[in-house]
Amino acid sequence: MIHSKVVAMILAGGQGSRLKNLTRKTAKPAVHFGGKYRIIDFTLSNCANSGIHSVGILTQYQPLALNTHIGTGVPWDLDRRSGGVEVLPPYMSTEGGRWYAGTANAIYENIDFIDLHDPEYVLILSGDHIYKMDYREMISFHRSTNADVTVSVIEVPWEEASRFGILNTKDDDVIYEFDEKPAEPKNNLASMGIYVFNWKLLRRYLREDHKNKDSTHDFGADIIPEILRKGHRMMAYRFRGYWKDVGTVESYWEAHMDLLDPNNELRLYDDDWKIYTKNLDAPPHYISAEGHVENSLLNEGCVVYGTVRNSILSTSSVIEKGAVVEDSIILPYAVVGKNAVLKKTIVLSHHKVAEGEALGSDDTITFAGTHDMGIL
Amino acid sequence: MIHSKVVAMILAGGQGSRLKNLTRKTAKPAVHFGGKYRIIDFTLSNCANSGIHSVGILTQYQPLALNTHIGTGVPWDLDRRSGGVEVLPPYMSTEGGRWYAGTANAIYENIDFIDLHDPEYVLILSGDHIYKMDYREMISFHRSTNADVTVSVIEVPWEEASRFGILNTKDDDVIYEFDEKPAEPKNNLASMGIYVFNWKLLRRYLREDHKNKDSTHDFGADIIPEILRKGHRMMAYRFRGYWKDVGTVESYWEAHMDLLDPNNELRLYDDDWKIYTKNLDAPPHYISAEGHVENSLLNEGCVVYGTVRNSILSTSSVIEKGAVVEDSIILPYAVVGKNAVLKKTIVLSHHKVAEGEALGSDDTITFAGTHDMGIL
Amino acid sequence: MSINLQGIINLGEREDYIRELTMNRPLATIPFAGRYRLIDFTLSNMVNSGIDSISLIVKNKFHSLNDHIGPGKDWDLDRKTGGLRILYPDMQPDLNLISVGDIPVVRSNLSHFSSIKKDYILLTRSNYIGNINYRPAFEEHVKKGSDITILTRHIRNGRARVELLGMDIVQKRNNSYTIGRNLGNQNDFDLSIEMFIMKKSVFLRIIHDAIEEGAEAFLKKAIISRLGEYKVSTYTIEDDILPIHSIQQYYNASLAILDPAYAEYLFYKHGKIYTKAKDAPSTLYAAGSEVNHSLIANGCVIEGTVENSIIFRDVHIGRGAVVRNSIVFQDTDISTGANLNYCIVDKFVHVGKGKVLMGDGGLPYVIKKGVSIR
Amino acid sequence: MSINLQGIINLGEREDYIRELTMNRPLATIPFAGRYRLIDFTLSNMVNSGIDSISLIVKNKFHSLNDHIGPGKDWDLDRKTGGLRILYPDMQPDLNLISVGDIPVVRSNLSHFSSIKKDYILLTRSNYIGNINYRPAFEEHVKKGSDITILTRHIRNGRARVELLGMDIVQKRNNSYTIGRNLGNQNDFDLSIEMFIMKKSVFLRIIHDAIEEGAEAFLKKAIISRLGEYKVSTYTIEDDILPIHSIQQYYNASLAILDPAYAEYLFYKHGKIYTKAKDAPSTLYAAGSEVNHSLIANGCVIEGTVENSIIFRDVHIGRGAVVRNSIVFQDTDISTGANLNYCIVDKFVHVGKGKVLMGDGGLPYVIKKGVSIR
Repeated sequence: MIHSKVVAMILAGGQGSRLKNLTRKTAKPAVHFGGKYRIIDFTLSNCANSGIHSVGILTQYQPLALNTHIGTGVPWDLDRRSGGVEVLPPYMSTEGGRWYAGTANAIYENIDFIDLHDPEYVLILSGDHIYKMDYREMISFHRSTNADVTVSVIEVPWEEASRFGILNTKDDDVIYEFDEKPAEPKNNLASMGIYVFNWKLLRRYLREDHKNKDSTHDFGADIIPEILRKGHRMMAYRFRGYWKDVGTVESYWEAHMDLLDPNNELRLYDDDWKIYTKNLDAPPHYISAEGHVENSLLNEGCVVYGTVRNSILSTSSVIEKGAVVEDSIILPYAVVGKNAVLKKTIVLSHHKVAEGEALGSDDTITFAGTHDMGIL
Repeated sequence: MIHSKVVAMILAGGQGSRLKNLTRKTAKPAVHFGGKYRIIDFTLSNCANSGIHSVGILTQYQPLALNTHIGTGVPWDLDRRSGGVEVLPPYMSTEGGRWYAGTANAIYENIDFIDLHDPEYVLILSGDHIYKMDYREMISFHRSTNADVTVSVIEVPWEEASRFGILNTKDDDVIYEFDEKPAEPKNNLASMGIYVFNWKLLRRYLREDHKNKDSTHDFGADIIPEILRKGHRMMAYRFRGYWKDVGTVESYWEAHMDLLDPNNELRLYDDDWKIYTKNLDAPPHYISAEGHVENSLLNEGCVVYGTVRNSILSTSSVIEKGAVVEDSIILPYAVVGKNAVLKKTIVLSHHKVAEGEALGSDDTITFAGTHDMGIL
Repeated sequence: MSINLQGIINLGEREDYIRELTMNRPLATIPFAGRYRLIDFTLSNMVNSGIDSISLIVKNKFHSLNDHIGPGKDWDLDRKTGGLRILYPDMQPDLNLISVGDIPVVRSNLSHFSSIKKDYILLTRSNYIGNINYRPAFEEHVKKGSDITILTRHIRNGRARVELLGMDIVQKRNNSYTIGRNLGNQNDFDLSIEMFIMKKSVFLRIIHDAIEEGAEAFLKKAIISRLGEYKVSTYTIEDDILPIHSIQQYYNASLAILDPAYAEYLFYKHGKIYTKAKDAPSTLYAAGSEVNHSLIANGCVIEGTVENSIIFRDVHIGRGAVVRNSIVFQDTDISTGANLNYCIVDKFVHVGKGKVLMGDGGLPYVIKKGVSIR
Repeated sequence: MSINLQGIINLGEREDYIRELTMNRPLATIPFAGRYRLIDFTLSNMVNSGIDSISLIVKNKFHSLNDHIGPGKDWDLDRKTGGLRILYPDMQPDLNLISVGDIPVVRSNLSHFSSIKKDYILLTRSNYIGNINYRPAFEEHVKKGSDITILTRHIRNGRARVELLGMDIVQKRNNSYTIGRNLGNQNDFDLSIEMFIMKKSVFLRIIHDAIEEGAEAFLKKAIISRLGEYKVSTYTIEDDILPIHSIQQYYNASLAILDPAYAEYLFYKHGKIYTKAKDAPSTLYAAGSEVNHSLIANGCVIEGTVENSIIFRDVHIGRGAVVRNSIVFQDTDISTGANLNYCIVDKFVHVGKGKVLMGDGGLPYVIKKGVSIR
């Protein structure tokens, strides 16, 4: 009920080199995902659906595709007179130019931007996760528990806990310790890299961290431990639902296969929490008389003359006559030539798989195409 | 009549240190001008009024005020689905990060952006000049003279020509030589830093220039001479009208005084070529019973209890009782306290001149305030 | 973050009070305070209170409204979901008739009202001037669990105030509220400012009942006559609010803005007032001009004398011209030596050289849009 | 850079041809081709031809149009100057009447037409489907210095084509053009596609003359009856254009899109066709689904069989259901085992389990919006 101003800052600066060919010419958040989206659409749509209208995107790596995708923010209703979505690259000041040195440094360099909105809370988000989350609930939780900082966590299987940043909590979900990839985890609550901070507090710690020459200027490694050390109240907010970091080619491919499960927890057909993206103005897709499609997702502008099984076809991709596509991801405007056979292959956007080419196998994920320009 | 795609690229990267206190925390194009504008509004409005809907702004220095000012581009009707206005900062690629090294380098780094629009012509503009110009006429001239490059020129008094970049022309306005600040000028046609290039040609020269280790990557110093050397057809387009580079405090102040001449050539009251700017949503200005204003410009939100002569009051500035303001420029949200006396003074935005303070003299331009944050 | 409250601005009410200024425009777009239209205040108050979804019930004279509002960008209401939605009357293809009152417009748009995503609605009109924060009233409404909250202003010593005659007053009898007309018999009373906060479900039931029963032509009447059926509260707005029900009230409210304290309240208190951007340049005060106690918009050229007046955008006051106690709308030209006192000059008027026009404080002289006095 | 041509789309024409689909919507917003409305083609063609200022003359049923177009962002027409302007009829406050024809709407908006900044206008309707570049016709119009250019399609062997009966044909007699009705007597003729390019001055004179003389109720008639007074040319459009004047033409034009070559022309030739973004997710083809020779929009879940059909957004085709030779509008549910042939199913329809609905290619069976067949 009470009006509180929240600014969301999306960390979208990483190169994401573990996504290999997908990110060679494109920032990770702008990588195509799920047939019609880009990875950042999930975070941006979460902001829009949560009623958060002031969003900064921190980026410094190959931003053209990201900029072109976001435009003025219309798809997310974030083309606002004040606030709205703004891409925040590094800049020069009288002291010279500085690239962002870490996640906390990227926020530090944009303190003026945040101050402009005079928010009570700042929500720190990551631009490369696939999930649906109502941030309002997390902020309500933060407020009702009188927290200084709230970290969103997800329960992971105990045997996998040592791969994550683990938050050790007391019974009432008060965090007392942050454990980065612990060899012997004391808890199975993994940080999702989503934080709510009281802005005044964060502002102070960012300034101190900036002066600290030993710091790597990272939220997980520096800011959170320091705030804990000083004894501030930090709460763990338990998230339940689908959440996936698509930072590797394997997890990227798995997340796509998850979408083929009609009962998948991401529930993309839910009209109450739509995922918005740039409209590419393509007509409905067409399946010819000889085309055959099963257990697959198709999108606008696709044309199918061949056979598609257990695959995702992105906007305006074409499967020519006699081609067989299985367990694969075809990115926008790609073409699979006549009689080509694909298995567990990611075809990069605008790439053309030659007539009769056979690619991929059950064992490993194959790329068709060397790099994705990301721009349509 | 013929549809031709033009992309305008506005060079707005300079720090503009000769504007002293005005640009300490603000990029030069975002400096307040003329009571309600910022310097770049003139160039942006020229684009909008010329029907050019794809505009890139190249900037790398303190861009927050500029970004906040431009927003999604609504004031200039440049909030477009495709095209519109986009701020283009430097970015990192797989080869690492690079700041813009010169005007030509800034365009080189954004070749992908320009290619996205697939233009026939690229219009290179400067973000720090005060003038009104219909670029359509220059492009028509470029086309009808079959030029490869057209440079907009203005006739300057012969005695001042050695302060400018001079273009030496044959009788038919074909340029055969570029002379930067010639000691003994052969001509009085000064370059306005406005160029029309056939994009394919410019693209080639930018790529060559990028490889050239001896180049400073500057349009005037490198690209233009090189294109001339190779014998391409370069035309001089003669501009007639008000044009002022406001790159120094003196010229900035003079340009303001020019506005007080009701017959000044800039003709801001001309409804057919409006200069657009961000709307600050202030009410009309108020002059109290004891206030007195003469030969001055006032703007929305101003409140005048004192005396104003021969001055420009910017949006929401306040002149308190007994204060006397003469030959001065008061920037937005500044306050001149009771009984203060100003002469030939620039009061920076949000600055408060203390009660009874006396500032300035006829001889020199005085600043009130150390730096302008530029943000409102 | 946005508020769970849908704004509904009803422009379908009777508006025959200010005929002089409403020939070609609805009440909602009467120019006010140098650069605004009346509706800007209601729209901006809603937006500043966090309301991001607003329905506008209109009945006629759409053009002026469309011109002013356009896609709604100036109020940040050009949204994909929510934003501003204009509800027109339906013209039956065969009948081509619409009937008296605003209920037919409501009926034509029933599906819109049913599809409102918010749980509460705020129903207002466009002719009350103030800088109002609706949040406290809304929070109180929710806290009390009321069906309907009537927003009021408390009036003291109102018996003597002629301008309040005929306006709506709220009274409580036998534990239930009524809204009737002020006949000047009471001294202390609660004035209804024709603003209601309701549960959406209650609003929907009232409009369905009203349409089915067919007894009322106007939405306000439909609500008033059903107050007894619901849990009703009142909420007293403390902010200053000026009703515009007559040309006299319009004139007085306009001149009230010349009080800097009132202007500070009206233009800034809970947020700014937004209006259509016109991109007018600075106003030029020529040497020899003399302006006192006046509000002047941008884009003017002032060469003469202006006193105790409101001057809209792009007005020219010629050398030696004198404008006193007057309101001059945009794009008007007052020529050299003309003399105006107690006038309201509509848009695009030309007052010729040396012309003298004198109204009276009690009955300002209105010069209609586009008139040329040579 | 923009073109010196104002688009005017007249939705005020008679539209009683397709009653089944126009109960609650104008002809302009009939769904077409899986995700579009008819008007999307005219709007997109104009935008792709460089026209950035468009007026829409509407007479009734505003709601559907407002819903679809909103602030015009999807066509990049949400502009400060120019952009899309909807021209409503004026409802006189006292009379509350509007009369027959579109001329009264034109009259209510005379000031808008006078204020058009372009020197030429393109007048069209919304019910011709094609991907049209208006530039060559416009350039020819300017080059020839014509007052009026009638855009036409040349028809060969037209005598046998029943669907062209009653449509407008252009003939030249004694050096002047006439437009009349096709009675099927001619074999080779020029069909008027109800698109005219005119000098703005000529357009203004025609509408002023028509209003002053009061002889015509419709704008098109006003132009046709004055052709003799002006310098008239014709221009033959070479692009394929399908008129939608009857439910039969609608059905045939829809199925024509299943030809990939035609679809390539219609959706891409001179630019894309824009429509309201609906943010529908991918369409899911379940194991066991069988879809052939069909156009399917996003957001569907297909578990059954679809052949030779057009399926709009957010449709569910249940397991074992069969849809053949049909057009299914958005948000419709075809339950398990249902069987449809030669049907046009409007929005929000529910076809229950095992239901069989059979129309005919010559007379498709139309199931109205919101109907539930249990």
